[in-house]
Parts: sequence; structure tokens; C-alpha cells
Amino acid sequence: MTQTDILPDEPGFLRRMARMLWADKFALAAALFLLLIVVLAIIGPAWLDAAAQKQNLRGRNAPPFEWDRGWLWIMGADALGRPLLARIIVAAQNTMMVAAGAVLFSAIVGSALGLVAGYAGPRTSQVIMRLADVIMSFPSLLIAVIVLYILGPSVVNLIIVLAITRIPVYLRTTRAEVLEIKSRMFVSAARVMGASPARIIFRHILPVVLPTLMTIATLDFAFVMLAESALSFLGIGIQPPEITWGLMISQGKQYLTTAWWLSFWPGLAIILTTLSLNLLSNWMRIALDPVQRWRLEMRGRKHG
Amino acid sequence: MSSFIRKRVFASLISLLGLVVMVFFLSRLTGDPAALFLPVDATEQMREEFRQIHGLNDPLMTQFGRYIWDLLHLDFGESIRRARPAIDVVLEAFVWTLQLAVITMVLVTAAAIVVGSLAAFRVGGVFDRIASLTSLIGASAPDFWVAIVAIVVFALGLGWLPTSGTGTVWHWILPVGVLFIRPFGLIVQVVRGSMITALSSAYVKTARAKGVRSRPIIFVHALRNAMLPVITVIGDQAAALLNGAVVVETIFGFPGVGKLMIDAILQRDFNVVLAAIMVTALAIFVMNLLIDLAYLALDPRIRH
Amino acid sequence: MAEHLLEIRNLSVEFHTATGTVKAVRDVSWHLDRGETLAILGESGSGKSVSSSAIMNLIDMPPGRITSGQILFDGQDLLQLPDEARRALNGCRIAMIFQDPLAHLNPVYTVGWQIVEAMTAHGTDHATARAEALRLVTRVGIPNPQASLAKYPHEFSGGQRQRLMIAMALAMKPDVLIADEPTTALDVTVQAEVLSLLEELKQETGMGILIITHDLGVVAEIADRVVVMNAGEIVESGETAEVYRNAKHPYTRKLIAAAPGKGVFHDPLPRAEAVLSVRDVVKTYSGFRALDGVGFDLMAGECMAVVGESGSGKSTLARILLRLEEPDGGKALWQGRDLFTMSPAELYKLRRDLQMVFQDPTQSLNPRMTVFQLISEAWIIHPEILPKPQWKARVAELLQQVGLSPAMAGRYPHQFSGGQRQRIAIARALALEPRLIICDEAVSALDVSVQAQVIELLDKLRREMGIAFIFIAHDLPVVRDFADHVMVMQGGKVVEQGPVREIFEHPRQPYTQRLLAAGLDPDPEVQAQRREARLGHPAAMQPGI
Amino acid sequence: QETGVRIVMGEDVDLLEPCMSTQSTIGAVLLQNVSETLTYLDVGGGTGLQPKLAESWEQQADGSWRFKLRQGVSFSDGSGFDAKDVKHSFDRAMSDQITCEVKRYFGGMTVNAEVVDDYTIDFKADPVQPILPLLLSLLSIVPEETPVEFTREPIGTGPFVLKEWTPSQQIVLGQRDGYWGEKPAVTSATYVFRADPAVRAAMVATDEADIAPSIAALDATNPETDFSYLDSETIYIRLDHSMPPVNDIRVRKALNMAIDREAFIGTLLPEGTLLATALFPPPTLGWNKDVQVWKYDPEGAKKLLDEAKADGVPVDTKLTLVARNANFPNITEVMEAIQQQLQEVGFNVDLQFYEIAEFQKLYSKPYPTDRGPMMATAMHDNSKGDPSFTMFFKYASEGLQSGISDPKVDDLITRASAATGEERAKLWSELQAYLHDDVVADVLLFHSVRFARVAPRLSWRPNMSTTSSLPLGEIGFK
Ligand SMILES: Nc1ncnc2c1ncn2[C@@H]1O[C@H](COP(=O)(O)OP(=O)(O)OP(=O)(O)O)[C@@H](O)[C@H]1O
Ligand SMILES: Nc1ncnc2c1ncn2[C@@H]1O[C@H](COP(=O)(O)OP(=O)(O)OP(=O)(O)O)[C@@H](O)[C@H]1O
Ligand SMILES: [Mg+2]
Ligand SMILES: [Mg+2]
Repeated sequence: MTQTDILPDEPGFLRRMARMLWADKFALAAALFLLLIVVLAIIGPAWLDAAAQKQNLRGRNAPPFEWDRGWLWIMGADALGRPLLARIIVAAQNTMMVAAGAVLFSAIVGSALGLVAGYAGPRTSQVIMRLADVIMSFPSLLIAVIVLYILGPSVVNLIIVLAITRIPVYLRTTRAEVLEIKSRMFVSAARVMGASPARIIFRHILPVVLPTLMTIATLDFAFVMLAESALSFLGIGIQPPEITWGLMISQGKQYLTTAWWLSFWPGLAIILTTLSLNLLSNWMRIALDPVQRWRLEMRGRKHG
Repeated sequence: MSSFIRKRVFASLISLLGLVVMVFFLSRLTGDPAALFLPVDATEQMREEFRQIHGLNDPLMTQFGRYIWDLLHLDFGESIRRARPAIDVVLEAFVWTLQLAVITMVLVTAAAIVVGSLAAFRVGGVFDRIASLTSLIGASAPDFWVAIVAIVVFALGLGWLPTSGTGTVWHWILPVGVLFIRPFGLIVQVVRGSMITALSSAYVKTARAKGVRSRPIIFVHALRNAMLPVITVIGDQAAALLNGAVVVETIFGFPGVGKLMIDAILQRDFNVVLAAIMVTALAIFVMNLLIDLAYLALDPRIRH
Repeated sequence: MAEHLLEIRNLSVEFHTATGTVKAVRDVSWHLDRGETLAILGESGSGKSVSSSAIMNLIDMPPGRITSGQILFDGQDLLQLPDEARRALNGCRIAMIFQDPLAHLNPVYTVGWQIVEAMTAHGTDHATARAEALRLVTRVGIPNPQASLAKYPHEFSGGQRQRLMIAMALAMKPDVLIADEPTTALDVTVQAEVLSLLEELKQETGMGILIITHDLGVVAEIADRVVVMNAGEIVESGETAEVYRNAKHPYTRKLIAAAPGKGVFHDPLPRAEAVLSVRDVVKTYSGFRALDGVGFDLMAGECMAVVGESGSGKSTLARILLRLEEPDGGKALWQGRDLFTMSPAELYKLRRDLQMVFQDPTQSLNPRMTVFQLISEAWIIHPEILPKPQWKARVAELLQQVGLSPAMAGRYPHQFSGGQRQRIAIARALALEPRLIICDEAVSALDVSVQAQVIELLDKLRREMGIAFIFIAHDLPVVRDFADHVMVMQGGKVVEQGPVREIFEHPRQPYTQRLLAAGLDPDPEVQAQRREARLGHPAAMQPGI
Repeated sequence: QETGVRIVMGEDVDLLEPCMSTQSTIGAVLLQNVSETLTYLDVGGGTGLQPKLAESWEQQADGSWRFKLRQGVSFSDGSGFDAKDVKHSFDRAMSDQITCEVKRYFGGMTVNAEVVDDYTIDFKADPVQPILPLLLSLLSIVPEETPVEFTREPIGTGPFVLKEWTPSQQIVLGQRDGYWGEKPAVTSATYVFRADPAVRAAMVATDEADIAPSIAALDATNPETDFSYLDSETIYIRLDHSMPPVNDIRVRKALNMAIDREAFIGTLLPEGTLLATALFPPPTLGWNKDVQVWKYDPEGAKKLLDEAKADGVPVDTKLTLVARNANFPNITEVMEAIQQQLQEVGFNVDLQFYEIAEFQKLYSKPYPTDRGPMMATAMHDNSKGDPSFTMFFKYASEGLQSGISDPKVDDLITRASAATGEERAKLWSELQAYLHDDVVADVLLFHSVRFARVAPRLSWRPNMSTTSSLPLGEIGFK
């Protein structure tokens, strides 16, 4: 073994990640898809809003794959003859905003509380956990109605309503894992070094819990995207003519047997987004775990 | 152990009381039941009488005091809509919900654990890819899609199963099938993720060195270590089912507590809302207690 | 060529890592016959554990890869066998004792269950297996065997876990036993018992034993032949006595020369104010007294060795002094202030001064951090120690001081050998420049040459910087060389303490005397004489085994 | 099962209280099956008000009404039917101890029932009610012994009795002996509840049900089994005349002209939907067929707006178009289309959907004070054959949902309500035209249709009354 005085320079973090992403073609495709969605969410409304709102009762429920109307109509048209593709693109912004907002909010609040409940003493933990029980047994619709009446309808309130009900799952998951992880020796070792509780929680415990939270969060994304449309019906949040994928699905619901494409395409968008997020989070679980990382690095080598 | 349970029951009772107080006051901020019970054209005098009959004209504190007093006598009040004791209405529905939740969760848990574990055993293998993909697509597809398509295919098309309703075993298949999908997808993913880590740990090597077969290595050695986040998520999904499976109840005409609760909330039938929340909350509290006991049973390191 | 029980031919193993391929084992060949004990000696990280894992089909492939070679067991090449056939052999005909017992025991099952499973996995019925498990646990000297079977791994001491691993491996009376450092965590009396148990079984069943160890005394005691490895290669092999007498390879000579226990005793330090003074520490685990009135004084720059029976509460004492566990009674005055009643805030300020190297190195390193991150975390927490630009250089320096290559700084804990991890843990403790380091079996997994280097480093720090040490160890020669003061523990109590010379030369308590008598000499001939003497006087052995 | 029918309904029945049977879900089960009324409005046959438990009635000199009751009628509990039962039924329904829905039709008047003899009863109303016999077609008759609280065991004089009631699951009615009238062909009826219209349609298709009184237009694809019927619901946009710019008649006209009503039919709304010129459906007393639907004229609308603007009317003010969620099928699309059409002629329209309770607050008086110019899309149901059930509430200054305050309208309503016969019809006609053409009170849109699916083995067709009752006696088998 050669002894060198300087530490070897590791390949840059980003380059390494990029190489590992390249190694997993599924994850790569997922990442590209998500990138596309994000881009569309940013430019979509400015770019296609007019086309997406232009009604044309004569072209209502136009079937998909008819090229002669132009590419915007490739997915067909909705009940008011508006091109579905344009609507999906325009809806991406609201959808992503609400879904990401709600999921991030619930995940962050939930896991923060879970970390505290798991790490702190039994009394704090008991209080937090019973609070979670209360939230868990509070019907989301009731929360929605209450928020609607007390705070009034708005997108932020919609996000809050959607987020509140999902807090307990992150909270409970995090706490359960923290209870186990904090008994591990490397946590003791960190304590001996004088690491502050914050450091122990965020540097040592959180990384172990994070992959599980990410898995839940990705599936919650789908859940939130669908649930959001259910709340629109209370008049809270996104309202027609503003659109989200969830709303498009629920509007297309009655045409399920006669004009399937109305709710199919937005449904597909949700499925693909969820799928991509999940593939990416599964990839991340492996890429961020040094013990598993070889799965990607080896493959990357073979291919590249 | 018994002191743990005693403390827990006590804390849960406090949260139940908190829940009742919260729901009682917050729900009363959400509008006048008279406006909803009576048709739009009803006269103001009729509304006034209605409020008088149902004690809605008294000061809120008086109403609350009366409610709590009755509650102490195990009287949950009358349903405004149904003119019968709210608790009867709720319990009737809850029996169905409980059955549905238990059956679904038992099936989901068994299936998801097997599939998730096998997927984790060969990460990136064919089984892993197929299982992940199908479960994720199922989990992110709108549930009413799945429900309607299932009816169209299995009841209308093939004529194998009844469209909806209750009565025979056959009536359960579609609702359970539809409810199965989302928790299944979620739990498969959580099991898979958690198992990947567990299967690469040193004690699995020990088991292999002992000559233990693959199946017990997966399902005995690794699984128990991987179970903490899994049972948490199972609990979360079960809680969701205990709160009522609205879509399934609506579409399949299943007389559960979900639609009852939604209707009661929308109609501001407060006594039913409160009774329903208390019953489901109790179920959820019990379930969370069982889950916490399961943590202790699963992982001796948590017992301290 | 005569058929051997187990033969390895030209085995090479490499690992893929982010920074390149690591050739862990290179072209290694050796063989083991029935009723024979083969010892593999060698530098820490030289591929001993990896090559034995290869026999058991336990290398993760990928990232590991067997690039060449054959592993012949009973004449058939294991590498060509289907997985199912190899599984059937594992545990039943070839069994292994792992180096790091805590990580290798399943934390969520009772040890009884795990031992029983080793038998039921090969068709033994449950009742028989249970009876056998009880017998085995009794034989390896676990106190209160019946109750112990129902306990979980984390409820045992390091040495007890190691013995449980041994019991598990012996369950099926295998033809080949691979013992990877089976006695590192055992005090010499227990070690002697375990070694004689192995010897006995060997006589009884004709089992071949492959023992990987750093302890030349153990080699001298039981090995028929030795193989010496260095940097993944075999540098020397032969009859034990022959190799000891006429070592040819410079590395072997270095090893033998480095055997501890030959230095001069430290002279007692001049009496001064104690930095740490511990009184009447008590700790009970659900009724069981793990510590019972322990007390001692420690001066700056002093090294106090704690020796004693496995399970006597040494690690517990260490954990309690660091407030990783709450004591049930007693006082520990650190510079006059009681550690046990300190508020978390006060304690936090003190953390930097008190460091510990844990008994199970694997578990004490965060698996998600690189070596660089692990060591530099100290400076993140205590930024006053070292400005950031110097971190890299200091990490490199520390790694070199403990005998590791700075090139390894980018690797993760699981990519190291047991001894290497232990050194990372030492480096991490040193990074904080503390005033007191508690070393719980900190050098037990190191080969004697590295061990000597590390001990020398620690001794230098002790002298130059006045760092005090509480040095928990089983290895009496090391204690003899390094300690100023010795405390002997048994059953949670201090049975004897005093200056090192006094303890070693005039032990008063019977337990101490027994301990010293059980020490092994690296010289096979000396050891052979002692063995004869011992067999002649069975009374010297502890009863009840 | 041969002579039993299974009916799948869209909404669960919470109560089986006879005095609540004006509520369509309750009425569908009870009315004319379990409970009967004194009179009966034949909407389907077009023959007007028919005798049921009353054999005849006449208005007396003082304006009160005398009813001669049918003899030899018994309740399903065996007790006989007489005037005391009628009086009790009426008093019970009007009681302030329970909230009976039928009471609302007797708002703004005091009515006293007086038993003359066992089979004669007088109803005295103040002010005099020309349509009292019609109003009494809404009152279900219960036995005298019925307590004044909601009952869950409805007793009536009808041909059926309640056999089984599993809440939220099913209700079973069985034929009873001793019914005074013709024995129905149907011997039993099972009601089940499915919220999803597609499922209801599927259930008839799979022979799990015989009648689905309401299915989605989209599912009504089989001419063999699926029938449309006018359901007496009228969709309109209520305008609030108290605020600019809607207080300007040109703006109201422009609103009406901007909407292409024809374009909705056969697209977003099913074929068969009628364009509305009044808030009640055509087979109603005094229907004025001369009132013409506003023509779609975007250019004209623009011009009117420009004129108004020139006169300083703030036509650019944001108008909030509110609607109730899921009020009728396709409401979202319809509202979006209307919004776009309004915007095309230059209105600034914001669309808002609300949950029913929230909507109610906006739709009924007292209106929120900070509402701004608001247009409420609503549905109104009048299958009772007389505009009085509509006009007061929706147009009188005091009307709970009225957006206008017009003395002439108030006057016409008062006069029409008090009038009878030809006179009454004429006054209603006049009011209809005045509201539509002169006041331009609101934006009237559609009379909606519904679809029912009926198993081929039944000879039964839905009609306008199907929304409020479903007499099993009318069902025959092929
Ligand atoms: N998964 C891995 N990835 C990369 N390198 C590894 C991996 N496992 C082991 N190594 C390297 O292989 C070499 C041999 O390791 P091994 O565990 O066999 O050493 P050892 O001889 O048993 O040492 P010790 O006496 O310290 O236990 C070491 O240098 C180690 O760093
Ligand atoms: N968490 C625990 N629960 C119950 N008993 C425990 C626990 N931890 C340690 N013990 C018991 O306390 C005793 C002392 O353990 P400790 O680890 O301090 O021993 P030790 O002196 O370090 O031994 P070794 O040299 O084998 O490491 C042992 O008998 C052990 O079984
Ligand atoms: Mg090793
Ligand atoms: Mg120890």
C-alpha cells in the first residue's frame, strides 16, 4: 500500500451523481421527464394559456390521434373542445405547485416533529404523538370545510388542508425509526464527540430515515394531485377555469365510458410523474447509500 | 407494559376530549344546519323553529355543556337528518368500514410484504421492475377510474361479479380489490426500500454462514429488521380506511362510515360528525397503540 | 498431491470502490487437513477475513469479485458448486466465527433463537436444538445460560457476544471451523477456556480449524501451522515453531519482534491531583448488578488499564463515565465537578475533553460517512480546534499515525477490515485532542506491529500532551507495556488495583493471579511447556467448564 | 321476484317521514305508495288536479275550502280513515315541534283545518288561497295516533307498507291487503341507493335493478331502456339589481344576448333540454308561450355595452359568477362556456364554485354586504303546476332569493296569488312576460331533462312527476 501525504481528490459530487444517473436508464428517463414537467410548469401558462382556454363546442370530445387539427389536438379535446395537450401543459403549473407545496409542507413538518418526538423525552414525545393521533382521526374534508369557512378559499389554504392530513404518516414513520436509530452505536459515538442534538438528528439520524420518507412522499404526490380536485368541489383552492390535472380527471370522469381520453391523459400525467418521482427516489436511495452505491457505479463502468 | 398501556389510554382519552372540543366548536363555525336541512325556499320562521327544536339558538357554551353532559351519559345526541340516535347511525356504518378495513389491510399487508421483499432480494431484476411498475401505476391511478373500469369489465362485460351493493361474498371482491391498490403500491415500495438495507447487513451474512435458506433469510432475518417503517405505513393506510373509503362507498354503494361522514359534514349534521369522529378516532387510537406495541415486540432495542 | 480437507489455490479477490479497484487478496494458496489447526497471521487489512469469507460464499459479488482461484473442500471446487449446495455446506460442514460479533448478530432475535436456528436450518429438530444450544452456551461460559438464551444481543458484553458467536459456529460440529479473531474480546482466562474447548472438539470430531488471529500467544498455543499474510499475499508459511524460530520474511520477523510484553514497567507517576476521581458507581440492568461500587483516581497523563473478566462491567463503566447511560449511583468528579449530575449544557462543553474508542468499531462508525467526514466531524463540532483549510492535511496525518493510508480517506466504513475500522475510530478520538481517552479494546484487532505503532503513538501523546487514558484491555502484555496503573474487575466490582509493576509482579487476589497465569507466551515452545504444566495441574483451571 | 321491482336511487333516504315526502327521495318511496294525499296532481297525464283521499272539494263563500273525504279507507295499521286523521296530519305538519318540509308551501298564510263531520273537513286560509286544493296534494295523510315527532314507521292509506328498512342499504315495500283502490300489479318494491350514475345504469343493464330513475345523459345510449323526461328543474342566473353595472338594463340585456343557449343543447346538455323563458316549466298554469327566448346576438350585446359605457356605467367591473358545485351534470363546463361567452362580448367575469352551504349564504337573503356585483347560477324546481311556488320567492321584493325590487312585480304577484281560474292564468302570463322582456330580471337558461333506465320487462315510462314521486301502481309488466 503506497503511502501518500495528500488525500486523493474525490471525483466531484455532482459528477459522480451524474455518472450514477447515467448508469440507471430508468432513473435517467425519470429525471428527464420530471425536468420536462418542471420546464412546462414554468413556461406552460405563458405559452399555451390562450390555446388551452379557447373553447370550440363543435370540436368537443374530439378523439385523440387526429393529426389534421394540429399537434395540440393530438390527445383529443375536452367537453368544451379545448385541446387536452395544451390543457395538460398549462395545468402542470398549478398541479405541481399544489402537490409539491402540500407534500413538502407535510413531509417537512411531519418529519421534523417526528425527529423531535423520537429524540426528545417521553413527555414531549407523548404530546406530539397524541396530537398526531388527533390529526389522523380528523377527517380531511372537515378540515377543508373548517379552513374554508374560517380562512376563506385560497391556494395556500388548499395546500395547508392537503398537508395537514398527511403529517401523521411522516411523523410516525420518522419517530419509529429514530427510536431505533438513536440506540445505534454511531449515534452514541457522535454524542461522545459533543455533537449537538441538531447535528445528531440531521447528520446522523435523518439520512437513515430519509429514503423511507422519500418513498412515502413520492406516492403522496399522486395522492395529493388527486385529492386536490376533490377539495375544489368545496370551492377551496383551484377553481375552473383554472386547471389542474386532478380537476381535469374529475371533469372527465363522467365520460369515462364514452370519451376515455378526457380523464386518461391527465391521469397518465399523474401516473408518469409519480412513477418518475418514485424511480428517482429509488435511485437516490441507492446512490446516497455508500453500501449500495456499487450497484450504480459498477453498471456505469460497464456501460460507460 | 401495563403501566405503558395505562398511561397511553389516559393520554388518548385526553386527546379524544381535545378532539371533541375542537370538532364541536370548529364545526359550528362552518355554517347553519338549518340552511342545509331546509330547502332554499323555506321561510325564516321555519328556520327559526328548526333552530329552536335542535337547540341551535342557545349560546355555544350551553350547547357544549349539554353535549358533554349527554356524552357522559353515553348519549351522543340525535342525527338531525335521520331523526335517530347519531351513535346508532355511526355504528351501523362503522361495522362495515371496520370489516372492509380489516380484510383489505390483511390482504394488502401479506401481499405487499411478499412482493416487496422479493423485489428487494434482486434489486433491478425483472421481478423487481415488474412489481414496482405495476404497483406504482396502480397506486397513482385515480381510484374511481379503477372502480368504474372494474365494474365495466367484471360486472358489465364478463358478468362475473355484481356491480355493487352488499350481500354475498362476491359483493366484497370489487370494493376490496379497488381499496387494495393504493396501500399495496405504497407498502411494496416501503418494504422494498427497507429490505434493501436490511439484506445487506452483517447479520444476514451470519445467517448465510449458518446455511439458512434464502426464504427464511428474507422473511425472518431481514424482514423483522425492516418492519419498523413498514408497520407505520400500514397503520397510516389502515387509518385512512378506518376514516372511510369514500370513493368505494360511493361507487359500490357500500354503507360505510366514509360517505356517512362526508354527508354529515356537508349537511352540518354535527352530532353524526362528532359521533363518527369519536368512533373512528377510538379505532385509530387503538390501532396506533397496537402499532406501538408492535414496535416494542419487533425491536427489543426500543424497549427501555 | 494428497487430498486436503480444505484447500485454497491461487485465490484472488478484488473490490470495486469509487476511487478504484482494491485488490484485497492476491494469489493466495494454503490448505488445511483434518484435525489440524492452521493459523493465519498478518497485517491488519491484509485480506485474512476476505479470503475466509470467500470460502463461505459471503463476499458480496458485486462489488467484490473473485478473479481467480479454486476453493477445494473435500476435493470439490466450492466456486463451481451451485448456491444451494454451498448453502447446505455452510454452517453444517464449514462454520465461521465472525470478527465483529455485534454487527453479526441479528439485533431483533434472542441469541437462543439464533443459535437454535443454526441447527434447525440443517434439519435438527427444535427440542434437540434447544437442548444443544443450552449446552453450548454453558460450555462457552456464559453466566446464567438458561436466562441468557432469552436475551437479545445488545444485552451482552463484547466478550459474551463473541462467545455466543462461537457457540453458534460450533452448533453443528462442522468439519472446518473458520475462526476470525475469536478471542479478541475475551480475557485470558476465558480465552484459555475457549481455546481448550476448540482443542477438545478438534480431538473429538477431527475438525480442521482455521484461526485468524493477531495474538502470537494464541498461535503458539493452538496452531499446528501458520500462514503469514501481508498486503493480500502470503509471505510465509510453515510449522508454527519453525516459523517462530526461523522466520524468513522480514515482515514475519517484524511481527515476532513486535510482540508486546517485553518492555519495562512504567514507573508510577508522582502523586498529583486526580483529574478524574470516581466513587461508588453502581449500575443495575433489570436487577442485575453490572457495576457495584466501582471507584478509582486518575491523574493527568496517567494510563489506567482496566482488566478483568469478560462481562465484568468494563464497557458499562466506560459508557457511564461518558453519560451514554445513566448510573444508578455514585460520583465521578472531573476536575472537581460531578459528571453524573451535570446539566446537558455543561456536559456538552466537556465532551471534547473526554473521548472514547468503542469496543465494536463497525457499529460506532456512521456507515454513510467517509473516513474523512468521520474524522473531520470532530472539527465541525468543535471548530476552535482546527481551521478548515488544514483539515485535509490533518486527516492524512492522523491516518498515517494509526498506520492507514491517507488514500483511504474517501472510503466508507464497510470497505475496511476490522482492524482498519478500529484505527479509524482511534484517529477520530485523537482528532479532538481530548484530555482523557477511554479505549475499550482499542487495539485488540490490530496485528502486533501496527499495535506497537499505535501504542507508541498513544504513549507519546500521554507523555507530551498529558492525555490520560482508561485502557480497557484483555491483552496483558499490552497492558504491561502501556499502563501506569491497573484496575482488575470481576463481577462488577474492583477486586484489585495498583501500579502496574505491583499487579504484575505481586498479584494479591486469586483472580488476578489466575489471570496472569493464564497469559499466553508468543513462543510456541514456552507455550507448549506451560500447556503441559497446566494439564498436569487441572486445578489451575477454573471449575465449571 | 316476478312481480317485485327493484329501484336504484341516487341518494340515500334518511327519513321515511310522511310529512317530509315533498323531499324527492322520500317522496319517491312514500308518496302514493305508502302515504296518500287528499288530492293528486296528474303531471304526466295532463289532466290536472285529481281526487285521491278527497272525493270532491269546493270553495265556500268565505273563501275556505270544503273537502268531502273518501269512505271505507283504512290505514295500514288497520284504523279507519276520517276527517280527524286529516286534521291531525295537517296540524302535525304545521307544528312548531317538528320541522316538516311541507310547511314551507304554507308560508305567508295561516290555515286552519276544521272537522265538519267524519268525512267532511274545512280548510280556512288567510289570506284566501285559491290553490289550496293544489297545496293539499303535498300533504301526506297519517293516522290520528301518529305522535308529533319524526316517525320511522310510516303508516298510510296507500297500497304498500314498509316491510324492511336497512338504513343506507335498502328499503322494501310490500303490498298490503285492504287497500281501497285498485290493486297494483307490483307486489313488492326494493329500493337501493347508489350515488354513482354510471353504476345505476349498469345495475339495470346487469339485471340487478329494474328502474334507475336518474342516470347520466351520457350513459343513456340504449333507446330500448333509456328514456328522457323533463324534470321540472330550471337553470338560471340570478342577477342582483342593486348594484352597478347590473342595475343598468342594457347590461342585463347584453348578458342575455351574449349567451348562445342553443349551442349547449346536444353538446354539454342533453338533447331535449328546453330553453327557458320562465323559472317554471311549460306545463304550468299561465305559461306564456309568446315570450321569446333572447336571441344570441354578441354584436348587439357589445353595442349595448358600449352604449352603457358611454353613459358612465362601469361595465368593466368584475362580475362574479357563482355556482354550486355538482348542481347539475356538466355544470363546470356549462359555466366555463358561459363565462367565455360573456367575456367575448366584453364582460369581465370571474367564475367561482361553492359548496352548498356557502352557496346558500350567497343565494339567499340576507345577502353578504361585501358581495360586489354577483350573479348566482341556480336551479329551481317547480313541478306543482302553479307559478306561485316560484314567483314570490324569486321575484317579490321580499322574496328570499329575489334580486329585484319592482313594485309592479310585487303587485302582480299579490294579485295573481289571490286570483283563480282564467284570471290567475292571465296575471301569471303577464308577469312572466314583464319579467322577461321589460325588467330583464335575470338570465334564464334551460329547463333540464333527465334520463331514466327501465328494464325491458316493465311497461313504465318516466314523466315530470318522477322527480318527486314514483307511484308503484303505475308500473305494469309486459
Ligand atoms: N467491500 C469492500 N470494498 C473495498 N475494499 C474492501 C472491502 N472489504 C474489504 N476491503 C479491503 O480489503 C482488504 C482486506 O480486508 P480484510 O477484511 O480481509 O482484512 P483482514 O486481513 O481481515 O484485516 P483485519 O485483521 O484488520 O481484520 C482491506 O484492505 C480492506 O480495506
Ligand atoms: N443493555 C443491557 N441490558 C442488560 N444487561 C446488560 C446490558 N448491557 C450490558 N449488560 C450486562 O452487563 C454486564 C457487563 O457488561 P459490559 O459490556 O460492561 O462487560 P465488559 O466488562 O465490557 O465485558 P467484555 O470484556 O466482554 O466486553 C454483562 O454481564 C452484560 O450481560
Ligand atoms: Mg479481518
Ligand atoms: Mg466490553
